[in-house]
Amino acid sequence: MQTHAAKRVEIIIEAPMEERLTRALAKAGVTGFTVLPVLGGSGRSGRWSREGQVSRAGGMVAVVCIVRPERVDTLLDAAFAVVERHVGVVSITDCQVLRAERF
Amino acid sequence: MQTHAAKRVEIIIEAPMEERLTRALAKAGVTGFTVLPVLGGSGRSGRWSREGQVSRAGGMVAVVCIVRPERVDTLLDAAFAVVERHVGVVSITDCQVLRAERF
Amino acid sequence: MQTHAAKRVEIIIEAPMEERLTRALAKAGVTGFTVLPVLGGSGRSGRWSREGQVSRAGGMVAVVCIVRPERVDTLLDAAFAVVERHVGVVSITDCQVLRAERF
Amino acid sequence: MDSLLSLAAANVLSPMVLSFALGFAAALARSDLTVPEAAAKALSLYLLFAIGFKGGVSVAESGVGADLVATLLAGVALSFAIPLIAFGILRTVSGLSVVDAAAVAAHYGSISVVTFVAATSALGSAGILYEGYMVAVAAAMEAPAILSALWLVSRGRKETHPNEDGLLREILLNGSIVLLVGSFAIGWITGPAGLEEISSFIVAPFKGVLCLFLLDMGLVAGRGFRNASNELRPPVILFGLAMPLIGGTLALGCAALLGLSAGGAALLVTLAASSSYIAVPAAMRVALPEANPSIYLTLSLGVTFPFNLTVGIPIYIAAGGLVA
Amino acid sequence: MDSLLSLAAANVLSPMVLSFALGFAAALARSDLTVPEAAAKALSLYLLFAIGFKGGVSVAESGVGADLVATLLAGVALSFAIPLIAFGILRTVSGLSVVDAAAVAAHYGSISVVTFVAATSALGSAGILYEGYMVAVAAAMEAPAILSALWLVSRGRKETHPNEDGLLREILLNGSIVLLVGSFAIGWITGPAGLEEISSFIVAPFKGVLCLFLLDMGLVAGRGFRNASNELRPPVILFGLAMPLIGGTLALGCAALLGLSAGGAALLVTLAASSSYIAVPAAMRVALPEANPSIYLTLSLGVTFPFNLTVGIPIYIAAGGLVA
Amino acid sequence: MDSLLSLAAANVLSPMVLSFALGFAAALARSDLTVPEAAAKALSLYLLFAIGFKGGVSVAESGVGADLVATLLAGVALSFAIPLIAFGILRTVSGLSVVDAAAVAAHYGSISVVTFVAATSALGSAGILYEGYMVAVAAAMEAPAILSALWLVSRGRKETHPNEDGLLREILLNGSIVLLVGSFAIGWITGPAGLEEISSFIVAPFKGVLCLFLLDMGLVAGRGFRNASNELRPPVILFGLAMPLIGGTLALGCAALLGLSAGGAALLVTLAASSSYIAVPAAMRVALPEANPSIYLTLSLGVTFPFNLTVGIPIYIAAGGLVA
Ligand SMILES: Nc1ncnc2c1ncn2[C@@H]1O[C@H](COP(=O)(O)O)[C@@H](O)[C@H]1O
Ligand SMILES: Nc1ncnc2c1ncn2[C@@H]1O[C@H](COP(=O)(O)O)[C@@H](O)[C@H]1O
Ligand SMILES: Nc1ncnc2c1ncn2[C@@H]1O[C@H](COP(=O)(O)O)[C@@H](O)[C@H]1O
Ligand code: NA
Ligand code: NA
Ligand code: NA
Repeated sequence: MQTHAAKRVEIIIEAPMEERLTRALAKAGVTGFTVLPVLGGSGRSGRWSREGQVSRAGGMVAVVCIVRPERVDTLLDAAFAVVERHVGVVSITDCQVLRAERF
Repeated sequence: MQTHAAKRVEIIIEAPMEERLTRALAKAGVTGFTVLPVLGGSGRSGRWSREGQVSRAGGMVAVVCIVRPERVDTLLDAAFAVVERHVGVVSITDCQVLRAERF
Repeated sequence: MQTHAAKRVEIIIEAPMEERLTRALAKAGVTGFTVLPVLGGSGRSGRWSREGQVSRAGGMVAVVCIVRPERVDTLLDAAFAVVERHVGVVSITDCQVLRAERF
Repeated sequence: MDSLLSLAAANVLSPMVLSFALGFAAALARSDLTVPEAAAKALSLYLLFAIGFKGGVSVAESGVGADLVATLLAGVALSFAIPLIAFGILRTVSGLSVVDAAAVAAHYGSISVVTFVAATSALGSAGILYEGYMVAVAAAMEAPAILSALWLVSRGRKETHPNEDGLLREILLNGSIVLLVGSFAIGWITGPAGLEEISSFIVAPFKGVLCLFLLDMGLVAGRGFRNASNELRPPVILFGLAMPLIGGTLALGCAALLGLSAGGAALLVTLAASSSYIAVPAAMRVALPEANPSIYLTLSLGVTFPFNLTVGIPIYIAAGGLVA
Repeated sequence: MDSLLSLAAANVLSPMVLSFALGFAAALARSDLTVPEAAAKALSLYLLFAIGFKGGVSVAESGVGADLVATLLAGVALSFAIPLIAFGILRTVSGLSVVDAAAVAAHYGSISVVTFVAATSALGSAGILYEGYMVAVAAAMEAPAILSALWLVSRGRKETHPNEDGLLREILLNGSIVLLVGSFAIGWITGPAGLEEISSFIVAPFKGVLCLFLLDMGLVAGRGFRNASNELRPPVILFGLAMPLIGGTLALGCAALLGLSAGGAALLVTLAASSSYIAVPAAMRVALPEANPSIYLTLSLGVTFPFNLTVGIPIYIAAGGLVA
Repeated sequence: MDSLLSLAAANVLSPMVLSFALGFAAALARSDLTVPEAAAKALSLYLLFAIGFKGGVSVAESGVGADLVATLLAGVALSFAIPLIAFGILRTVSGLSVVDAAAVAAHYGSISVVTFVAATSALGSAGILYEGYMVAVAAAMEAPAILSALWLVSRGRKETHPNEDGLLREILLNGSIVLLVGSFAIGWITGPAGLEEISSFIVAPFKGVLCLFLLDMGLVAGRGFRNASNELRPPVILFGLAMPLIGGTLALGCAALLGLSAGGAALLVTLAASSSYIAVPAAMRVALPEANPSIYLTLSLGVTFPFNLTVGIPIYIAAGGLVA
């Protein structure tokens, strides 16, 4: 089956920032993404878990964007502006996609 | 540690289609996969979020399959037949696995 | 934007083992990871789904760790010791990260 | 007319409808107020269980005769017929494609359990009795409309088979039908003694639970309306306001022929006037994925549901009083 | 005999058992009816809290003496002993491996709180009193069986230590034990005054909540049974039906020696006869991952639980009446 | 003094506070007991809806005058002022950075609805009446403190604007404020007739639901405390115990000036003494991400909340009695 090179960007970010991140992505022309829930994790600011939270205050989400390779820098710039002062992790992987016209 | 090349296929698809997709995968001999929940997303058909949904009607799930490289085409054919008319995204990444005998 | 090579390790494991896995990771010096919920899946031990479960007994989670390439073997050794006797899948992908100093 | 107005006022100023309005307004104002999905689903299971159970108990008390069967058949016929009318209207006035028009039509032939529940609750407040088996009629009216819609689409092409991949079984065994029919059966079997055992769970707090559920419905409807209102052109919105009255009038005729009580007639009219937003959308995603969900969902949930909840129900109750 | 039959009929036709049956049937028919996981967990927290609290209040009312301690010890002894018997039987008749047999045995030595709750509810309907401290006995019987099973396995090899990685602590502090014991303590401390404050939450709606919870249990049990019934060979299924009666008989002897009331005896028998499907499976996944979960889960939840709920409880209540 | 002690004893030995203690202890013992997030959120929606609705009904009954407006303004002023005091104290004694001190200060100017609810429940048990509009005061006091804190930080630098990216709108329209104010309005509109319709949902089971919710709060507070207690140096912990009394004293003065009833005064003191752990932490993550959440969350939830729940509320009720 015919596939096309693309980039998969995964951004793990605090839930209260999700809205701002997706707004920034949209402004940068990235209109395709998927948001996954996160149960817990650990990083420089220590271990946390959904169970230790009252409501939304401290949860995180994972935002996955698949983009054409030439668009990845625009995306990273937009994401970085939001993530910069906040906890969170950004990773980029090479991938292949079906139906390239969608990206 | 000894690792082996494999492919990680990620299919983001509407929840009402999950059953059909996994049935098609099983028919194609793909019996290993994991289903992750999705909170929301955005694509050509606009922005959506679990919160804006009554019940299962519009949610999505992410199905992750790790397969030997030589099996990836069978998998994509099976998946594509289900995804074709539906919204959803398929991406394929190279990966390494432990315990190759499991795949 | 400046990126750095890293490895993304994804470990799908039974929920009752999560605590043991993250303890083992911490012992091996891996202090950054994110835990995602899993809805269901299929493998050699058959098909399962959250819906067919009473409480935590049989659920799974996905633990994602992003590490510098040179740390991946330590990580895999630690993870493997926990996963060995248990059902579960480990996959490793090459990726790029922003802010290398965090890993 | 006076009684219609006072009925309408009592309805609109009830905690239930105001809770819906609160949710709708909060969503329009883009508040982050949300009811967790699991909680909303649990509330709906509660409502289905309670309404089914109480219906079954009242059938156990009053016995059952030919009228039940006749009303069931009338309901099924309405559910088959309404999509054909709706489709005709939509193709004439709205400019929607065949597939979109059929998908919308399916929603109006099917029913909304929550609208039904709100109507029973308004009847209860007004002290009007109704046949317990109307719950079973509600269950019977969920699915037929889907078949009509699929038939409307398949006339034009070969590929879609109503029974594609077990869709029919899925529709008939969808969770809300099974729970409604099942709890109806349990209520019927255990009767008033069973009701007494669990009435402080399913009767006393019922209206309060309904408030919280309608708060969530308001949030969802408001969000849908905010996101997709620009996809709904005026003729489509008008359809969403007029179709309930058309379907309801048809049902009123049936109710008169069947000789239903005032409350029973009001409920049959409500069922015909209400439109689905759970079972049918899910079926459409599988069977007619080309249909645009923001059209049918927003119309059903953001236009027709609020219309029925506020203005419709008092009208249907008044109408029921006319034919009984 | 007559009273056993009428007891059985009242039990089987109660809304609780019928709700379970509805769930079981819906799952077998592959309906998509589901109770969200979070809702099911919340219902179980409610049931544990309510049953523990009420137990504590009744101990506050009646005082506490040597009988509590003696019954606790008897419960612990039963929980330790039953897995040994179960293991012997399974190894003789079933052909299961040592590890699978030990894992199954652990489930039957431990208990099912929901079966216990259903039995108290049946006793309530029949107007039979029981010792409030039986809740504490239930909590005490959850864990010992796990140790027996681990010992059975470790006889044959070196590597598994019961206390591997804090497993023992995990078992003793598992959520349901802590909540049951904790709410028992709260009920004991606050007594009837405390109960009065919250009785319209934990007493009045109790049976109704139990219905919804059993609906979910039926769904889960039915799904497990559908998926894994082919892994259960006839001797294993037979074991799942006979073992409750064997464990129950043992407990009946203890109850007679302890001089429990009719209700208390029925509950001790129920505890011995019931099998775990929450705490023990989780412990098995950690300690005996080689054991096949579809065997022990399906047997416990798909065979023994329905058996106890429908046929077992009336028998255990009748038996309790014999020794008191 | 005697009555303070008996008030304190009645409070500490209530099922509500004991449930919190159970959760706290279970978390410290590292039990895996948890309340699912969706269930906890649903419980909090219930509590907000019920408390708002009842407040609105009591305003409908008693009418409304200048005192409501005056008390609202006093509440807003307290919420603006308390962070300034708290910030001053923290910078003097604690060694926290400007950003951390401001973030902590914001929490103490804002309020905890659950502490408020627990206080109304204790007033109810003691038979002390209070002004229904205190619920509206609670809602009005949530947000101003956040602005004070942002101002404290922005004095020192240029970049943070209170209205960055719609933060202000987000704060004012946050879910709990909207639900509290909205259900207050619904209660006001529907009045006693509306309350009667849903009182077996929002009145009767209220305290029981509060128990389960406080169980979860105990779990969360205990987990936070266990994980982060080493980040809290003694002066910071002391601040968490003293600040409620300082804020409360300020409020007591206001209550005397306003001429509130004993119950109303107790509630205004409770509001001033309580600290936020939902709305403010979320706002801080967005506006002051450099502030360390384990400091402000643990202090508010692990120190001040338990202090208020056990020792504080009886003191505030006694104090309210002094000025009325
Ligand atoms: N190396 C990593 N791999 C995966 N997730 C990470 C990693 N580091 C941090 N995270 C996630 O990002 C969150 C915040 O990280 P930090 O800013 O380092 O405290 C953590 O709680 C994890 O969920
Ligand atoms: N480029 C993308 N990257 C990640 N997820 C996407 C992308 N495009 C679409 N999706 C997901 O697929 C869903 C449907 O997309 P679409 O069919 O384009 O409306 C969206 O709601 C997203 O969850
Ligand atoms: N090839 C695979 N790709 C993705 N997930 C898998 C795969 N194999 C197994 N899994 C996951 O691991 C779980 C246990 O697998 P197993 O040990 O093979 O029964 C399954 O239920 C899936 O969630
Ligand atoms: Na209809
Ligand atoms: Na047992
Ligand atoms: Na305060």
